[in-house]
Amino acid sequence: MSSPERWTAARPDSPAATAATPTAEQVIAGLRATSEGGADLVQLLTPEGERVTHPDFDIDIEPAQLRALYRDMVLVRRVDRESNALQRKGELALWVPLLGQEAAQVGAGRAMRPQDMAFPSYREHGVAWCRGIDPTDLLGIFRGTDHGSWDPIEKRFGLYTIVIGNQVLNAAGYAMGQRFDGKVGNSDAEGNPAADDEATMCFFGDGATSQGDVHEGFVWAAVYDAPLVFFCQNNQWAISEPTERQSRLPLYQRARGYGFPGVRVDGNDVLACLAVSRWALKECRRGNGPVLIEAFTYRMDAHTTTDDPTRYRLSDEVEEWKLKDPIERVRAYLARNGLADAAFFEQIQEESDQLAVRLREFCVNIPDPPPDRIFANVYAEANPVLERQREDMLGYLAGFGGEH
Amino acid sequence: MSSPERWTAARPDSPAATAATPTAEQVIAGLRATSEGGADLVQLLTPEGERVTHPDFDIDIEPAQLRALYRDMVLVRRVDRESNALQRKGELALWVPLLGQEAAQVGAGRAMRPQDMAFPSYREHGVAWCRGIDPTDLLGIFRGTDHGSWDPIEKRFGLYTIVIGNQVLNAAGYAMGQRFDGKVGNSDAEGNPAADDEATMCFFGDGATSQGDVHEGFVWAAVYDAPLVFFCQNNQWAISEPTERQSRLPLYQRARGYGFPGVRVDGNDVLACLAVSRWALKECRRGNGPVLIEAFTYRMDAHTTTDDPTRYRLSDEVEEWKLKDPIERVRAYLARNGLADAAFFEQIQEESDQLAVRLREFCVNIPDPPPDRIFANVYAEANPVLERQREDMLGYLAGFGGEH
Amino acid sequence: MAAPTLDSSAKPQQITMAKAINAGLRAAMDADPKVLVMGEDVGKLGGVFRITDGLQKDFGEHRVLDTPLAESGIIGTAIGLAIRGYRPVCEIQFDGFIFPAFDQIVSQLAKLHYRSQGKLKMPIVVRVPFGGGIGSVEHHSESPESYFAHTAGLRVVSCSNPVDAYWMIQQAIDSDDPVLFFEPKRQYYSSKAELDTSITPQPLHTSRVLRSGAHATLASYGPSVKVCLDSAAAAAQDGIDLEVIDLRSLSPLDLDPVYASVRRTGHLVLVSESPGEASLNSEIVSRVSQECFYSLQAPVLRVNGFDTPYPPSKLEEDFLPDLDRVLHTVDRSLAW
Amino acid sequence: MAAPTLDSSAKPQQITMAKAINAGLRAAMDADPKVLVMGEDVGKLGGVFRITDGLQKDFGEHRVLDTPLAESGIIGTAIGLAIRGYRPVCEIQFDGFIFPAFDQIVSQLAKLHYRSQGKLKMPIVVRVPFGGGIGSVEHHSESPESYFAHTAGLRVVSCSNPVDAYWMIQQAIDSDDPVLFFEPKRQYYSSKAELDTSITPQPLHTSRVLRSGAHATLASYGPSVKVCLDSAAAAAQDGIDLEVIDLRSLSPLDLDPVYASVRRTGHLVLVSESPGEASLNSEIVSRVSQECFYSLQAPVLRVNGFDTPYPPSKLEEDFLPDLDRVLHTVDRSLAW
Ligand SMILES: Cc1ncc(C[n+]2csc(CCOP(=O)(O)OP(=O)(O)O)c2C)c(N)n1
Ligand SMILES: Cc1ncc(C[n+]2csc(CCOP(=O)(O)OP(=O)(O)O)c2C)c(N)n1
Ligand SMILES: [Mg+2]
Ligand SMILES: [Mg+2]
Repeated sequence: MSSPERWTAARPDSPAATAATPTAEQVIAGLRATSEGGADLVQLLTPEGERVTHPDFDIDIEPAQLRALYRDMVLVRRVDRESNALQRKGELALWVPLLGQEAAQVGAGRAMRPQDMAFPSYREHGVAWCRGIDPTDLLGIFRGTDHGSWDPIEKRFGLYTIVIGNQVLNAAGYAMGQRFDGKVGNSDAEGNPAADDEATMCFFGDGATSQGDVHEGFVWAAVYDAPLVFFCQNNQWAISEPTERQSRLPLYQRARGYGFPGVRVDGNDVLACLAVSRWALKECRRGNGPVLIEAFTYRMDAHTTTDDPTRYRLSDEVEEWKLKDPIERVRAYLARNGLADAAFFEQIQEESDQLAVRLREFCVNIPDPPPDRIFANVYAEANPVLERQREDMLGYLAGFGGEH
Repeated sequence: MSSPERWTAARPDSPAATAATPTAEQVIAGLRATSEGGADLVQLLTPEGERVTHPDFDIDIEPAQLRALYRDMVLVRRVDRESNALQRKGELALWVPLLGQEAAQVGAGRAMRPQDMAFPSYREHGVAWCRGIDPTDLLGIFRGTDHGSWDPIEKRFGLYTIVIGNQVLNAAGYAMGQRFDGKVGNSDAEGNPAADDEATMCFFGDGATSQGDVHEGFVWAAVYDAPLVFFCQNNQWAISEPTERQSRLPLYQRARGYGFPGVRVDGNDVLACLAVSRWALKECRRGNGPVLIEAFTYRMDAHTTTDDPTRYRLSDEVEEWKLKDPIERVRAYLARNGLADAAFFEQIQEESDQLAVRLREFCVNIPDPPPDRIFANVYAEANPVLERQREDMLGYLAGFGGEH
Repeated sequence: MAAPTLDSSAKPQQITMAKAINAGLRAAMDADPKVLVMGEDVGKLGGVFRITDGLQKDFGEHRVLDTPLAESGIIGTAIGLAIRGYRPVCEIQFDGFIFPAFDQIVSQLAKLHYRSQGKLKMPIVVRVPFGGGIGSVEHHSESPESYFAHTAGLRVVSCSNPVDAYWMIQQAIDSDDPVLFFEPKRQYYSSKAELDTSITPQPLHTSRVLRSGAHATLASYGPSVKVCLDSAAAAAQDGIDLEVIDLRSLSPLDLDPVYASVRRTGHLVLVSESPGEASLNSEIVSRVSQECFYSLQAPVLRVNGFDTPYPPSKLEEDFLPDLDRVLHTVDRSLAW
Repeated sequence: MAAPTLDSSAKPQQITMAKAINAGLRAAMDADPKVLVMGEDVGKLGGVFRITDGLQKDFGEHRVLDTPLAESGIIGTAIGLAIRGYRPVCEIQFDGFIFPAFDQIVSQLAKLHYRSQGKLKMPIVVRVPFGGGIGSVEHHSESPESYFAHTAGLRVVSCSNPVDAYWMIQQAIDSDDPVLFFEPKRQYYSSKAELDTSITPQPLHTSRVLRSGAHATLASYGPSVKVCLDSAAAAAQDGIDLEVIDLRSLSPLDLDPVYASVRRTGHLVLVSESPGEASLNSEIVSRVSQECFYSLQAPVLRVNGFDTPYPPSKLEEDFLPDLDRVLHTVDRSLAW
């Protein structure tokens, strides 16, 4: 693991390679070895499905809870694969796969309380699932019938945000509001937050960390002690660019320049993601926010359905990551320890098949929006300019006798 | 001094106040005590004018060199005070005082080699001086006759940049170009850079660190190993906002999240500023850039001549900083150690009086630019739309018989 | 609309535009605890123009926020606060510093209501001191309003006098849509007006005929309105009778009074400090040229800043539309 | 102008717009080692549209830079590289992602030549795939060109066909001014044209009459040019003879051919996907209304995208100007 502490107290006489830039070993031990999270990686369930302990972040979990997490991941993956297939069939214009990131998203999503708020990027189908968004509600964006359909306030899940980094500032503002509303730091004597204390989680990728808005979000949240968990899914790639195009250091270490904690968690380990996210959210509710979590994971599929990853990465890499599948390790653990039987797995399989059918049917039956939806909700209050354009358009279309 | 290392390896069970937010003591020892730079502050000459040593950043300096630095600071201060007075007399529309920041700017400026490049903000009159910009060349901006008059390429000193943070990215790009041009890392066996190796220095304030562009500049410079010294003058205030509005941690620690060195230097100690800047520039020339320097200093005067600092800070604070005057400590050291005699100080005084006269005379005689200067150099190549507007305007003005 | 709290007596008072906006903000903050003021130096300092003077003292640090120095952050967090139910009023210190926030304004602020199909309201006011004539350095005298008028999803207004300023800022804060609020900074302290807080103000998105006239129409907004009024006064002495319209709302435009006027006068001159190319004035020309195609006796003429960056301030007198240029253009129109 | 390197034989070849821009970039990079290509995914991937395909392989990582993911950073560092003597060609991945760079573009890129009184040249090209009709998600189909046409100090052009694309990109790179280069993304692969690299191209900042006609004039740029040509072809079948002008240069505009045309036809319809409010089309209406005041037999009419955010893609057919709307508007003009 690289040791950037030394770079703070720089030594003018130390040889070049160690004074300021990482040594070759540091680089190898650090970023470039994309399949290894390094010594600081928090892990509770190994890729082989073995439960390991962690001095700081261990949690107790009931078998039923673990099965529920397993179910979440399987269903989320099924939603993802089915939607990907729907794109291939031409039913969706685009799909953004989350394949491989199920544990990161379900771990984070299930750590949240109902009153917590989430601000997603565009790949957070798993978080959406945990927030109670029906998967069918995701389809409109990718079929081109809407830009987002759920109620962000009711679901406490913001709309998908495509402009990289924008949502991080929006999340910081929302979390500031939680604090202004007195929903933070009402802990009891043991330091346990009150039942209605709140926190916010904000999701973004490794590439996003370069954006000015993400930095400003860090600054704001730190300065206003906002109850905000920055949840960075480092899936190793920003489209075709590997993480070292964005940073010299592991991304969780970015936090140290702002004065709040940064933790790297095995993003393919749902238990670890849950544990670290729970801790981080609790810290935030107690008034100790913000916190940065880097979930070290992998984008197993293309960036989107229009991407061609064979142009920029080797299939070896993908194969290596397949061995760390987030679902398989839980299945292995459940099965090996007799915490789930064949019937359970079968039932999940069936549930997932039904979900796929429902998704498919819903998708092909989404009606096209009426043309004047173009003008709906541009403003909250009446706007005569638009009203006139709307009338002109409807009049014009009427001239075609509805045939346009 | 706060100890943010602990925040990287956060402990879920540690009590709230230490796990994630600085303790009260940390805060006191850190940012809030604006007059103390903390344990990490690099200092070679105390406010009392005593030479102290530093294990990492000491330098040997000839008396003549020190006298030259003294002269620089006195003359720069005189330019500043005279220009401030010219504004009071109505000869300048505005002035941006550097009072108190002479050591930071002269130390940094004199560390640069001729071929190095500098990108200033708007308060860098002392750096301008070191780059060979005649102080009269600064006046046009503040008299309203131009937006900048020197040749940035010839002087290797960019134009003043008013939009906070913008120049940091421009500097990063320039420094990338230095590396692309092979002007970096041509060190000999002892690690000494080649005579024509280059580096860039970029100047910005404490407030600027919050801007997205400054972050992106950090990212770019780190990722492209750019030979760039980020020179942040923390003068404790961004207009009316103290540094804790921008950051929880001392600003030099921001670097640790990016993987390059960050050093806090006594910005009122010209020797320390020279030493640390020299080291940083050398690191950059050797290919170990970028480097962040935080010069811990104080804005002794108003933000600009239109500002009223009595609304937001106590005169006690200013009085305290007066004891740390960057010029006085050098004078004391020179005098006490017999390195300069009365004649020397008198001569500098006289030179400074002459400079003030020259500045004044130049200022009041700056001709107003001709009206069609409005159209000059909007584009490098001909533009018929503007050409026509220019002709129309000249024709229109001619209609007044030059009386307009 | 918040009950005005400027003075307990209902008697009209002389008030500067700076004070009027301050009073309007105060009234809005009094009326609704969700109204926040945020920006650089808006707290203790009261803003570099003192528009927020005393607000932090009276409403506390949680309602008047001195923010970190980053405009994208100001707008971006204001959006989050709005989602949380707040009604932030953001101050951008000077016109030229709104651009770091452009992405948040265009991609989020303007689009979130649309994206959410009306589920997310964006009751955010972005106050921008704008325009030139204050002898300042670069980036401090710009007129960026056309960028925002071109942006669907935003509302854009500009006040030209203290009374409007007082009411319009409150109306803007009351609006559930994002409003870019352009304040003619060189008039903050230069003119006083009598404020009668007992009247009912006209709706925000309406223009107003300030002076009626028969020979030609001048239409303008913000700092140029005064130039137009002065021009009309001067023209009157030469027997030329100019109608003056204060557009007030730049998006949506309320051009019916302009059409009505042009149908009578046949001549229209538009005045604005902004560069003319692809600007608000271009839009007004387009619409009037169409709506009044048969009434126009001359093309609609524009008096704009030139299509250059804002020049050094010694040149701004030649850059900015002034009485002479306006009257010269009126003459051209009348002689067409 | 760089010697074309597309093919050693001078024989005209069929070429897509994507390939044409790639070839133009290649020619410029061959001709001048100071030309750099930079942006997100422009290296190994060749850009999401493959416009820079193969360039990194052939010119190396120092000339084709996969940058960190931040647009302000792309433009901001390109400016620094330009000060250092480079000629960066920046790719913005999609139209909607140019806004994070807006501040660097407006406050630095557009102003540095002016600020430095000509001492700093800004030979930077910002390539922007723009426009709709590709069935994509939000922010991927916008037409932000008017923001830049409104900005003094920038040049703005748009190509409408492969041959122009090939020449114009090289001319833009040759320019010592910053050029915003708008590429109609939905045409990257949809149409081929014959490229004869031996001709001398017409100057960059000139418009071109693509089809002459007597009854009315259509003027357009970028993706809408094809719509206009198709409309003219359809109208011809009804005996209506439309002139079609490709503006090519959006700033500065070259309107003389438009004036000449309108003086003959008396009717002008402008077509653009961009929202119309305070847009480039508004500017063109303004100028033509003035220059051709006595020739216009109807007001200049505009066919624009509506003044809304870009809608979900299932609605884009109704949002975008198409043949029917253009001809409908021509009819309105002719019947005025
Ligand atoms: C401001 C902006 N620039 C460019 C893009 C195009 N784009 C979409 S996703 C993406 C890569 C994002 O990478 P990362 O942040 O790692 O998230 P991931 O897609 O890997 O989940 C890019 C460049 C965008 N959406 N927004
Ligand atoms: C983008 C932008 N926002 C706001 C301003 C107005 N402004 C000028 S200086 C300043 C404070 C800068 O503080 P700091 O970075 O600490 O530098 P200092 O002035 O103390 O040298 C502000 C807010 C600006 N110039 N640019
Ligand atoms: Mg990624
Ligand atoms: Mg400062």
